[in-house]
Amino acid sequence: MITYLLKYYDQMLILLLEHLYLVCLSMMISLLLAIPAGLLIARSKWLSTAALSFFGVVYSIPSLALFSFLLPAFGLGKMTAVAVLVIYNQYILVRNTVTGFQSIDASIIEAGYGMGLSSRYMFFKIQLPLALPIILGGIRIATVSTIGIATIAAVIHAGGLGVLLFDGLRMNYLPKILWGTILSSLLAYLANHLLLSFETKAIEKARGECRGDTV
Amino acid sequence: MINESIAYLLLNIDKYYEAVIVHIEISLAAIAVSFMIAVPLGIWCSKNGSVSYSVINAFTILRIIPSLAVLVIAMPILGTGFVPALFALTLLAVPPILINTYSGFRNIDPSVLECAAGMGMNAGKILFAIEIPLAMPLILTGLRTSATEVIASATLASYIGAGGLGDFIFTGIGMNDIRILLIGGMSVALLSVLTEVSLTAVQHMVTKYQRD
Amino acid sequence: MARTAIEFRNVSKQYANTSQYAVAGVNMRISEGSFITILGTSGSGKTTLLKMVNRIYEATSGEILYFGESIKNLKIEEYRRKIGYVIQQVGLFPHMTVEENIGTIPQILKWDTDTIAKRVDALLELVCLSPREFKKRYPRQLSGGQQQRVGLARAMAADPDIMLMDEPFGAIDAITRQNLQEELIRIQRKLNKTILFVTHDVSEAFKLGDKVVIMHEGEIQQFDTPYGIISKPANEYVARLIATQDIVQRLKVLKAQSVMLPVDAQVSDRAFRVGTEESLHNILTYFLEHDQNHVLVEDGGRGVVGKITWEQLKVSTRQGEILSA
Amino acid sequence: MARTAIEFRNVSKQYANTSQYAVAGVNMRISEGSFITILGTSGSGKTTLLKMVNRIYEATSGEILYFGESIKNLKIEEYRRKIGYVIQQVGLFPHMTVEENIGTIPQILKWDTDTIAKRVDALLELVCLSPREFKKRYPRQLSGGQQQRVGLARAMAADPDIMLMDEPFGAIDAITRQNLQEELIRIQRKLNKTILFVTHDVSEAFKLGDKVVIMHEGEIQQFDTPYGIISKPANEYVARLIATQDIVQRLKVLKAQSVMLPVDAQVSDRAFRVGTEESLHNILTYFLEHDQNHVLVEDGGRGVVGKITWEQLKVSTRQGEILSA
Amino acid sequence: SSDQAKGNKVTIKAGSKDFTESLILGELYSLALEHAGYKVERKLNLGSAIVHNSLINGDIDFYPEYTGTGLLTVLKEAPKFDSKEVYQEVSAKYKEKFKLIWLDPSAANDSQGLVMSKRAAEQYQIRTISDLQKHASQIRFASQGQFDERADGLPALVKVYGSFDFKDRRLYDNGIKYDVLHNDKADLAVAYTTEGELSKDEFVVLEDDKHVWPPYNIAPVIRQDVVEKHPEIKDILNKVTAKLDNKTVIMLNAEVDIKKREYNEVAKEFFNTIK
Ligand SMILES: Nc1ncnc2c1ncn2[C@@H]1O[C@H](COP(=O)(O)OP(=O)(O)OP(=O)(O)O)[C@@H](O)[C@H]1O
Ligand SMILES: Nc1ncnc2c1ncn2[C@@H]1O[C@H](COP(=O)(O)OP(=O)(O)OP(=O)(O)O)[C@@H](O)[C@H]1O
Ligand SMILES: C[N+](C)(C)CC(=O)O
Ligand SMILES: [Mg+2]
Ligand SMILES: [Mg+2]
Repeated sequence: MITYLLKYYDQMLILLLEHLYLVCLSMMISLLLAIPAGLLIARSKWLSTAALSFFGVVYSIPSLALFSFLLPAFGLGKMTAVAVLVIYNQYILVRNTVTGFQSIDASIIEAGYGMGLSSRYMFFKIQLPLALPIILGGIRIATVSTIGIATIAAVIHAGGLGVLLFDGLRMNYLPKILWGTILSSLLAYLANHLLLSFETKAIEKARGECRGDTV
Repeated sequence: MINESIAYLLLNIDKYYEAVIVHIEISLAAIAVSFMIAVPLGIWCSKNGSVSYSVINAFTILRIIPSLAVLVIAMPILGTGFVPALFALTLLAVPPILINTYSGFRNIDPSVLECAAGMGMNAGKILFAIEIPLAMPLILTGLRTSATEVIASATLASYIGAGGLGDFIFTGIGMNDIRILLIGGMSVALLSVLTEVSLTAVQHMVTKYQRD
Repeated sequence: MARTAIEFRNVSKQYANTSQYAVAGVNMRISEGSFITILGTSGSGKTTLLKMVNRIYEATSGEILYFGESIKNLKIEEYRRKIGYVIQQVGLFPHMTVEENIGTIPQILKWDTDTIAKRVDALLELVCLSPREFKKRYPRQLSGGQQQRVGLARAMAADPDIMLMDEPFGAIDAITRQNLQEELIRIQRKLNKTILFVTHDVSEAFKLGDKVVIMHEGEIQQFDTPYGIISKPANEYVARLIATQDIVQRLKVLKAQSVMLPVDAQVSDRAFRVGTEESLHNILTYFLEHDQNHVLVEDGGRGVVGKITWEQLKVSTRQGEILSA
Repeated sequence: MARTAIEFRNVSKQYANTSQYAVAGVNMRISEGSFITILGTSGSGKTTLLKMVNRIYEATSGEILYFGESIKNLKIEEYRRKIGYVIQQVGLFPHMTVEENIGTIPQILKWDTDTIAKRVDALLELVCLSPREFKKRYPRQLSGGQQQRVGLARAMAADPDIMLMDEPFGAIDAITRQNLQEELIRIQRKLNKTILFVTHDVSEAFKLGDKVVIMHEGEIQQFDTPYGIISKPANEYVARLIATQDIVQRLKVLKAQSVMLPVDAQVSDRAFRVGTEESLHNILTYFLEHDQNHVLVEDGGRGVVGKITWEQLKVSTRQGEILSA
Repeated sequence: SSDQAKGNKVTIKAGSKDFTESLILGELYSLALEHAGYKVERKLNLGSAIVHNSLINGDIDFYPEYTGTGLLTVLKEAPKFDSKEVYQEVSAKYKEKFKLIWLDPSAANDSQGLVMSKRAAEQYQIRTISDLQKHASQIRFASQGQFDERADGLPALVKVYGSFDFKDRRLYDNGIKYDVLHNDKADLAVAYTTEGELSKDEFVVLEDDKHVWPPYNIAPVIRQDVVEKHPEIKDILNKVTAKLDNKTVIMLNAEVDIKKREYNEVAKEFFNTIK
C-alpha cells in the first residue's frame, strides 16, 4: 500500500483535486438552486410534496442512465458529472430547506413581516439564519453524498477519485480500492468536520447563544 | 417503446414479481435497521455535544465508501446475498436520519422543555411525550431522504446476487436495452414515489398542530 | 379636523375550522394623531383586529382604509414600515442581539451606522434599559419584561406614524410602566402619532386613551371617550367591565367642571384651587389628605367659577348613574 | 404554627457571562399554606428565584430547603410533580391539544381516563374557557390570554401542594382576572396550598398576598404583610413602588379596627355597620355612595365596638405616616 | 506521411471502455499514434453504455470495439457465427448508419465462455458445455444479467445444447465473479475468453464443443471524417491490431489484473516490443 502511494502520489493528488473541484462546483450550484426553491415551495404543502416526490423519482434514476441521458447535451467530462450531481443534490437539499423554513416559530415571522421587512430581507436576515442549522444538516448530508456519488463520474471521463476506486474494483486490487476509499473518506471527514462546526455555530446563533444554565 | 417494455414484462412476469418483492424486502429491512440505529444515536448525540462530532463523523465517513467497495471488502466476512446488501444499504441510510434527528432535538424551543421538566416529567417521559413528537417532522424528513436513497440504491443488491429490481436495470444497461432498463427504472421510481407519498401523509399527521 | 388615519368598513374575520367570527362586522374611524386603547375579554378579537390593520391576516370580508385608500392597494412593505407593531408574543429575532433587533428597520432604510447606534441607545434609555449592559445581549438572556421593552423599542425605531401595540406593558413592573406610559403620551403628543393600544388594565386604558374601544365576542361594544364610557356604558358587558374598577377609580374620569356648584365671581376664600379639568379623584385625595372639605374651581382667565364640597362630591357620585354601573 | 414549606438560605444566582448576580443572597422562609406575592422591577430576579425553587436552574450558591430537606437531595421528578409551575412564556406543548396539555401530569400519574376527562373539563371551566369549544384546539389556535389560562389549568391539574406562578394573569382581561383571583384564593384557602405568585400589578399583589416580597436588583427589599409594607416601606425603592398606587388604593390595606373611635357598648344608632376587618377603602366607598358620614364598627360577639366618621377617616389617613410614602 | 502529421500536430481523441482489456488497447493505440507524431487526447475508461454515443457525438474519435458486440448490442442484429461474415456486416452497417469505420479485426477473439472453479469442475467431471448441461441441476450459476438475455448468451446455448436447469442462478457484478467462484458462492460464471484471471490454475474454461459463440474480434472503430482527413491512421492502428492474438491479450490482461500493474505501463512495455 505504501509502495503504491510512493509510486503514484502525484496521480493520486491530481485525482483528489479533481474530485474536490467536482464536489465544490456542484455543491455551489446545487445550493444556489435548492435554497430559493426550498423557500418558495415551503409555503405550500401541496407544492412541496409534489416537488419532493419529483426529486425523489429523479434521485432513483441510476446514475449511469442519467449520464447517458445527459451526454448529448453536455458531452463527456466534468459538465455532465456536475449536472448529474446537482440534480441528485436537489432532493436532499430542497427537503431539508423546506423543513428548516417550516420549523421557524410563527410569531417571529409575523413580527418580521409586521415590521414591514421585505421578503428578501426576511429571507436573508431572518429565515435563513434561523433555518440554517437544519439547512446545514442537509448540506452536510448532500456534500457527503456528493463526495460519494462523484466517484461514478469516472465513467464519463470526469476524473476524480472514482478512477482509483473503480480501477481497483475492476482489477480487484486492494491498495487502489483502499486508497480511493481513504482519500474520499478523508475528504468527507474534512467536509463534515467543517460543516458540523458551522452548524454548531449556526445553532448557537439561531438560539441566541448560551445554553447550559438549564438543568 | 413502452409497449415493448410491457411485452417483455409480461414474458418475464414471474422474475419481475420476485424482483419487486426482494427489492421491497431489502429496502424495508435496511430502512428499519437504519431507523433503529440512527434515531437513538441521534438523540444521544443531541444530548452529548462532545461526542456528537465524532459519532456523526464516523457514520458519515462510512457512507462515503462506495457500496461496491463495501461489498467487495466485506465479502470474505459477510459473504454474498441479502446480508451484505443490507449492511451496505444501512451504511447509506443511517446518516440522513442521524443528522436530522440530531437537528430536530436541538431545535426544540427551550421554554417548552423547561415547562415539561418543571412539571416533574422524568427524562423518559419528556423524551417520548415532548421531544420525540416535536422532533418528529425532522426525523421524518431524514427518514424520507433515507428511504428514497435506499430504494434507489437497493439496485446494488444485484452486484452480489441478492436480486431485486437492479437485475433489470443492470441487464438493461449492459445490453443497452431500453426496454429492460425502463422496467427496472420505472418500478424503482414508482416505489420511491409511493414511499414519498405515504411518508408525507405520516408527516402531515404528526404536524397537524402546526396548521390552523 | 384631523383626517381619518384608519377606517374599518364592516370588517370581519373567521379563522379556518371555527364556527364563530373572531372579529365580526367592525366599523370604526380612527383619526390621525389619536390614541386609541382597546379593552376586551380575552379572546374577543383584539389581536386579530390589529393584525388585520397591517395585513398579517387578511379580513374575511370588509375593507380597511389607510388615509382613504384600501390597504390592499398599497405596497405592502412600505405600508408596514409606516406602522410600528408590538406583537403580543414579543417575537424578538432570537439570532440577533438587542442592538441588531432594534436597528433592523433603520438599517433597511440605510441610516448611517452612527445614527443607528445613537438611535438604539436613545431607545434603550427610553425603555429604561441601560444600553451598555443590554445592547450586546441576545433575547434569551433577558427577563420577560426586558424582552418586552426591547420589542417596544424595536417598533419605535424608525419613528412610524402609526403604532399597533398589543399588550406592550403586560410584563412590566409598575414603576417602569408609569415611566413608559408617560413617555408614550409625550411622544404621541409631540409627534402626532396614531396609536392603537391593546391592554387589559382598565385604568391604563382610561388613562392613555383619547378614546377607548371595548370588544367582546368579536364585536365592538362601545367606542367612545373614557368619560363617555363611564358615564354611559353602552350595555351590560361594558358596565360589568368598568365595574371591575372601584368607584373611586372611576372618579378619575369626572372633571371638576362637570359637578361644581356655581359661585359668585368674587370669592376671597383662601381654600385650595383646582382647574376646571381637575379630576374628582384628585379632589377626593385632597380632601383625604387635608383638614378641609371644599375646594374652589378656577378657570384660568375667568377666575374662580365654582366650588366643590365633600357633600357635593358625594351627591354627584350618587347622582351620576355613571358610577352606579 | 404552620411548618416552613420552603426556605431560602443565602441563595444567589449568577448567569454565565454576566457581571451581576440575578439573585443575590436571598434568605426567606415561606410557611405552608401561605400565599406569597412577588413584586419587583422587571429584571430583578423574580423568575430566576422561582426557577431555582423547582430546580430549573441551580443556585450558584446557597441552599433551598423543602420542608427542611435540601432540594438537592430530593428525587427531582417526584419533587417537581408536587409543584405546579406556570411559566412566564406560557410554554404550552405545541403538538398537544388543550386537553392533552392539561392532562399531561394526571396521565403520568396514571389516573383513569374518565377522571382525567372530568378534571380537564372542570379546570377549563375554572379558567373560564368552555371545554366543548376549546378542548380539542391546539395552542396555536388560541388567543394570548386563552393560552395563558390553559397554562394555568395545566399547572393545577394534579393538585400540587405548591404553586409557582410567574405572571399568570398578565394577559387576561379584568373581568376574567377578577374571577380567577377569587377562584385562586378560594382554592388556596380550601386546600391549604402554598403559592408563590409573581405579578406586576401592585394592587393584585396586595389583594392576593398574605405576604408580599419586593425585589430589586436581585435582592429582597422587603418581605412583609401588605399592611406592613404600606405602613413601613423598608426603603426608598419600596416607597416609590407603592407610590404608584394612589392613596385611595392604599386605604385597602387599612382595617376599620385600626382607626375606629371607641364607643359605649350600647348604641342604638341606626347607622350602617361594618366588621372590624372591613377596609377603609370600602368605608370610603360607602361614604361616597350614601348620604351618611359615619359607620359603626361591630365585632361579631361583642356588638358595636367603635365608630368611624368621615373626619376620623381623614385624620387617620393623614396621621398614618403609612400613607405619606 | 508521419512527417506531415508531425508538422500539424493533429490531435486525436482516443476512447476506451471501462475494463482492463479495453484500457490497455486504448492506451496501445494511443501510443502508436503518438509514436507516429499525432497528439492524443485520452478519454479512456468510459462506461460501456456510453462509449458508442460519445463516438457518434464526436467526444472521441475512435475506440476499440468487438465485432460481436457491434452486431448484437449496438446494431441489435441476429447472431452470426462466422468471423468474416460478422465483420463484413458490422463494417457495412456502421458505415451506413453511423458514418463509422471498422479498421482491421484482430486474431484475438474475446468471446464469451463459461468458467468453473477447478474444484467444482473436478467434482462433477465437467469439461465441456455438454457435460455442464447434464449436471446443470447440481450447479450454482453466477450470471451477470445480460448473459441470460443476449441472443448470443444463454438463449443461444439452449438452442444448441438443450435447457439448463441450474440449481441456483443469481446475478453478480462482472467485477466480482472470480471472487464469487473463489469464495465458493457459485460454481459457474460467465467469462470472456481473454480475461487475465483465466491464466490462473484455479479456473477452468469449458470447451464450447458445439461451437455456438459468435466471434468477438477486436478492432478500432473510428469516425469516417477522421479517417478521410488522415488516411494514414488506418495503417498505424492496423499495425497494432495485427499483433493481437488471444495469448498476447490474456498476457497483457494478466499483467494488470493479476500482477496489479498499471495498464499504461503494461501497454507501454508491450508497445516498445512491437514498434
Ligand atoms: N440566560 C440568561 N443569561 C444572562 N442573563 C440573564 C439570563 N436570564 C436572565 N438574565 C438576567 O437576569 C436578571 C434577572 O432575570 P429574571 O428573568 O429573573 O427577571 P424577572 O424579575 O423575572 O424580570 P421580569 O419581570 O422582566 O420577568 C435580568 O437582569 C436578566 O437580564
Ligand atoms: N389561528 C387561529 N385559529 C382558530 N381560532 C383562532 C386562531 N387565532 C385566534 N383564534 C380565536 O379567535 C378569537 C380571537 O382571538 P384574538 O387572538 O384576536 O383574541 P384577543 O382579543 O387578542 O385575546 P387575548 O386578550 O387573550 O390576547 C379567540 O377566540 C381565539 O380562540
Ligand atoms: C468484453 N466483451 C467484449 C465481451 C464485452 C463488451 O461487449 O463490452
Ligand atoms: Mg391577543
Ligand atoms: Mg420574569
